[in-house]
Amino acid sequence: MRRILAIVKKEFKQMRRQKQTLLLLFVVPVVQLLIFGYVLTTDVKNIDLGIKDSDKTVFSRHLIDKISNSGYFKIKYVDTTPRGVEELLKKRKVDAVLIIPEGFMRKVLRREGSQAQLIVNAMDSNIASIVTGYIMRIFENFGAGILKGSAPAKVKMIYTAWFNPELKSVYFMVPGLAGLIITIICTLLIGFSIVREKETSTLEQLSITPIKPHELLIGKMIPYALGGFLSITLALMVGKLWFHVPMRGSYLLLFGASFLYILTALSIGILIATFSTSLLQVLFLSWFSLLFAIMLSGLLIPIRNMPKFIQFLSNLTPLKFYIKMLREIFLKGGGLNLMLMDIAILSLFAVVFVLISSLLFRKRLTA
Amino acid sequence: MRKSKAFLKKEFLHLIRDPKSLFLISLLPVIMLLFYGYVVRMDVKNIKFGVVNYDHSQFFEGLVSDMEASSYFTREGEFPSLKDCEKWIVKGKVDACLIIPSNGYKKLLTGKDTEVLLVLDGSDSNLATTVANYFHAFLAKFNSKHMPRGPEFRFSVVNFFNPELKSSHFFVPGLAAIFLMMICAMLTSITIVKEKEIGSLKLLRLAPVSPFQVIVVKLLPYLFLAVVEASLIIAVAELWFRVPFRGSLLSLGVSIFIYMFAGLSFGVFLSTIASSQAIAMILSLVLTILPSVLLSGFIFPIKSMPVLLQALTYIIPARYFLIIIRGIMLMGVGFKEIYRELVFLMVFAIFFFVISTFRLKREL
Amino acid sequence: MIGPTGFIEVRDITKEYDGIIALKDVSLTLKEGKITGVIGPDGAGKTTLLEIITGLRLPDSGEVLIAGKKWTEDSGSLKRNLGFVPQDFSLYSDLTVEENLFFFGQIYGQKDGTLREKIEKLLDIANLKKARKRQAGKLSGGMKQKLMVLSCLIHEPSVLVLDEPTRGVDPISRTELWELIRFIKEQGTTVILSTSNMEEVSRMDEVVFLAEGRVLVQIEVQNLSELFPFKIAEIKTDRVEDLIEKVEKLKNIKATHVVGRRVRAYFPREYEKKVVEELSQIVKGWYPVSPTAEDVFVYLTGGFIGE
Amino acid sequence: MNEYVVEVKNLVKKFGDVTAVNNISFSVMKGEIFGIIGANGAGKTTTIRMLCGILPPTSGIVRVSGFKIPRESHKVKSKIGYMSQKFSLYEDLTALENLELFAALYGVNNRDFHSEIERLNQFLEFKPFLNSLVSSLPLGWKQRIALSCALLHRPELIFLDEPTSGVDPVSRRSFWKIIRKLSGAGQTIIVTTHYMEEAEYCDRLTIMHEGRILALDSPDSLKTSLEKESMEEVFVSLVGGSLEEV
Repeated sequence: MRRILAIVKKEFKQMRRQKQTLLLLFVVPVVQLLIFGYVLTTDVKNIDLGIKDSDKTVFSRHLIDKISNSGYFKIKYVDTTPRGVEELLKKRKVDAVLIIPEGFMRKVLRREGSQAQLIVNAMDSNIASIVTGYIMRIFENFGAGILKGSAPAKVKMIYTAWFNPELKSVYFMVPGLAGLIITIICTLLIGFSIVREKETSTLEQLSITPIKPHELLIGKMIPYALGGFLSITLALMVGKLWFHVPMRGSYLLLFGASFLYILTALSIGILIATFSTSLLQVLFLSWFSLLFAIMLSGLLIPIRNMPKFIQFLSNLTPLKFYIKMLREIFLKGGGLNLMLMDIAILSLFAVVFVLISSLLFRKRLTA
Repeated sequence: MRKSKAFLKKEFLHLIRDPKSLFLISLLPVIMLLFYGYVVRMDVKNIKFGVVNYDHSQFFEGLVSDMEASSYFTREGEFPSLKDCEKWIVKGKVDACLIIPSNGYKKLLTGKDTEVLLVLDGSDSNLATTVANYFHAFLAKFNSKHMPRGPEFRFSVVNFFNPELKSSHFFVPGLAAIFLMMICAMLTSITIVKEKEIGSLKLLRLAPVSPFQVIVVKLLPYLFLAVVEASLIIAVAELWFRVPFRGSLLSLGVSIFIYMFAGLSFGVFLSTIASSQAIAMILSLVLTILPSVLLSGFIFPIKSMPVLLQALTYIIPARYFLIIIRGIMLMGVGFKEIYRELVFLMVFAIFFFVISTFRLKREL
Repeated sequence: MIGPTGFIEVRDITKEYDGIIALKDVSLTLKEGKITGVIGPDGAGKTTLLEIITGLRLPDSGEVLIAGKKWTEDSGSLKRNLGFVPQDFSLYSDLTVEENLFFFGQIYGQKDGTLREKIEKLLDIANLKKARKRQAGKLSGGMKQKLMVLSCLIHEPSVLVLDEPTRGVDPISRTELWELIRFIKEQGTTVILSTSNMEEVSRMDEVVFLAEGRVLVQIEVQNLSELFPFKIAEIKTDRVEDLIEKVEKLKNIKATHVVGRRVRAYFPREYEKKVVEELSQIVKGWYPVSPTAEDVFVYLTGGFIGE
Repeated sequence: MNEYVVEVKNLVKKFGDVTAVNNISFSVMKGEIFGIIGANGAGKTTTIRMLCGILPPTSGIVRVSGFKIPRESHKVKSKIGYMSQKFSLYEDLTALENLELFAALYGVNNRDFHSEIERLNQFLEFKPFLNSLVSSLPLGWKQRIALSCALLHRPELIFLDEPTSGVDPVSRRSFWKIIRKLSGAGQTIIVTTHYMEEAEYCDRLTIMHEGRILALDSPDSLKTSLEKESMEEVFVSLVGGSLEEV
């Protein structure tokens, strides 16, 4: 116990003296969250919409006002034929063009079956479908307004989004990013600290003292686990206070899950360090494992869209389960009963990684 | 010239002597391309939905089975009430729940609209938005098929350049921008810093060769490697993912070359500030690869970012290259439309090339 | 071309790094065709001095003249006539012995034909012929060190500078390295090298003692003992501690030093007679020894005053 | 006086196909300064690591302070001190913080720690530097702090791995003076080095080459028996005979 405490004290002193560690612990979570919170959004805004209004009636102008007021579009009046649109799109003057034909409104009211045309740059399929969706909704509302009783009955949709009625992507991103930040901090910091001790051969010096490998590991993990808790708290505070992400679940559950995940992330860091002899290798391996985690954890990209094999692979990244839990706790206010399975999986990960890393660490220490 | 040849030979020997790395460097991007080409998909399939049908008419049964038939939606179950479905939504077992009101069909028959309610799981906002859009589009089609035609306020959609709305067409060329940056900036900075670390750069400085020569010759093998890489990536994009290629190979070749030059120059620049390979790697991660992924418009639309971050994107080469490569491959643009981007990349490349030659001369 | 004298002049050089003085008012004149050693512990400023001489670093003040030429004026021809083995230099480990030598020859613009001959000769001298096809990374420590020296000799410099060439090298490789260095000197090349190993002084023509960025002394090796004002008596004993106690009580003994089971007693020359008398009262046999380079260095850095 | 602190019999260590230590035997007496001399890769470090109990031997018998290695390695650890050539201290901690750390690891309690600091300070005179960061200390002082860390728990046996490389001669002389005092007080010292000047300071030494022991005796006897002037010549004649550059 005394020996563990001695290592803990030492690590804290070193953390205090190493500016880059402090930077990683305090500044990185906040900055990362602020930048990523804004960047990592697939919300589409400021779409450059070219409008060719050949109708030039009060109605068409009213329709354009509606579009312009929706907040998604920047309207540019263009004078073009459908054929000329391609040129506009190529030059990136506009993202889409809405062509309202001559006599459009008149023909619609007389049931002569005229329609407007929306030409979208569909290079980015995601943006294309979102733009189409926006315009469609505006048209429907507008049509309902002017056609009133004269239109045939149809099935209409209203929707409500639970947990996030405004569908803000920041609500979705912040808990995920918090998970990512913990991964970066816990894995990298402990990996660096162990390899630094290898490089300066203080690790060898320690191995000659009566300290046992598990004592050394526990002593090393405690400070970085606390650092992990600190930075996740910081990240979540930014999420709550700056981005106003709601916190609906229990803090106890949140920290319990975080504890399990931090343990796993630290073990992965230790594992990486036992395989590396230089900072460069640690960096390379952690970057690789991080990339894997980012891509397959569902942080950014929905797992369901991936091929079955890759979906199966995604179960190998603990981050997936942690992020899932964070999102459920934050947004859905999910309780323990909802995530028993996830907790079990995360615990399994924690136990397996702690065991493997400590075994390998012990082996490397005495060979 | 003789000296340059000696250099070149040495650099190639380095590459050959380390077949493992060479293999990794040249094949990894292709493997990753295949991998991420499938992983990075923003279009959603298999939306899982539950149904609460209070209406029970054949008409709405038809609506549900039409939904299932559309390949976008998968029905997970029917529930007697929303309350029964709630748990499924909270657990994430369904993405949405469709609620059809009682007497919905009767209402339609009397000429009135029927509103169905779609309850979405908003915790994944991206998914929810997409689901709402898809459902909307589905309804529009459904209405025009099954309901009597009347006065309609409609528009038709033309999806230019990507009529099937395949997201791989958008992402696969984008990945080229990132991999090329990775090879050019990261590898060159690491290899130059390595010479710093083993001390041989001091000898090179003492030898009667100019820093300009040192840089150019150190870059050539990686330029070569990057060209191979670029061809492989384009080939995979064309043959495997069937990304259309509408522009000219020449303009793409020239653009890739200029982009690689920009990446290499920046890599050399990084090597003049980094003191160890680890630092070179961190710098190239933070200063080239992360911005290339996040701030270039690779996945996340620049237009939706706050103004300050948008301003930042203007100094990121990948931003320009994405415009170029997507423009050439998907839109078939020529030099006329992309010359401004090319000029920027040139300026960027020359700026850092000059600075690093200067720094290398002074510092080493 | 470096002129016929080939000497190196270092004038009033001062160099600071972030407010820490690495060199302070260093002035030296180094003779052509000699082996000059820069001796001092780690941190004395040896590397900085050598890098300034080779033009890799610019001094804050002062200047270096090689054969009357300054680095700032004629770096091209100076570069061609200088060879430098940096302390941190460790070859391209993935290239073979030959490839390394070829590369360094070629960047000095040498033609392949003559280069091949030269490499042949150098490999022969350094006894590395059998290892020519081996990758440098797979050589033993001593062989690597020799190869490093060779790669800086390939363009036949008239001045060769080596920064701690014998650091971490075992005695056999060290002997071989010194044979190589001696051979280089016999070709008329001026050699400047640094070391923290005082034992190597005897192999040099001239030494410069450096401590804390200052030159303590520059002197020809054969005159070294003239600097030392003490005489040394060495006594063999099995009971070191008892003997020291006795010897240190003697009034004229300035210092003692123990090497294994031998006690060395230092006393001023002028008291030789008295000391001889006193010593013969407490010990049976002793004999005079001459001072080592380490003795001189310790004396110059004030190590005897404290004792 | 003829009490053996270290006994090694037929010790072998193989790493895969490579035999790093090839059937060596020696004993070290209490209070002795015992040297292990050899080139890089001669097997010095491997031997030391086995003696410290951090590397299990392939075969052979090792006894340190009466304990069998590797079975009783954990008991040995508190009996030995170790100082390596790199002075493996934490550069970003102060000298005192380093000392405190190692005291805690060796289970030295607080009161003993302070009296021990006083005792060590008497001959190592490190007090003025206790609160400086190790990274800011000159090499000679790092060496003293590293030695103090190895001595805090009053080990019976001290391993010094190339203890004076790069250190200035004045520091080196006072360092060896301290080592002599320790040995005089009954502590046993094992030194590895490839510096021949350090070889001369040993009571007895063994010359290792390619995992084998080529000679084992006092420096003076080695010189007399081989009729050589210096240890360097002794080494060259012993090792050189078996060495052919490839």
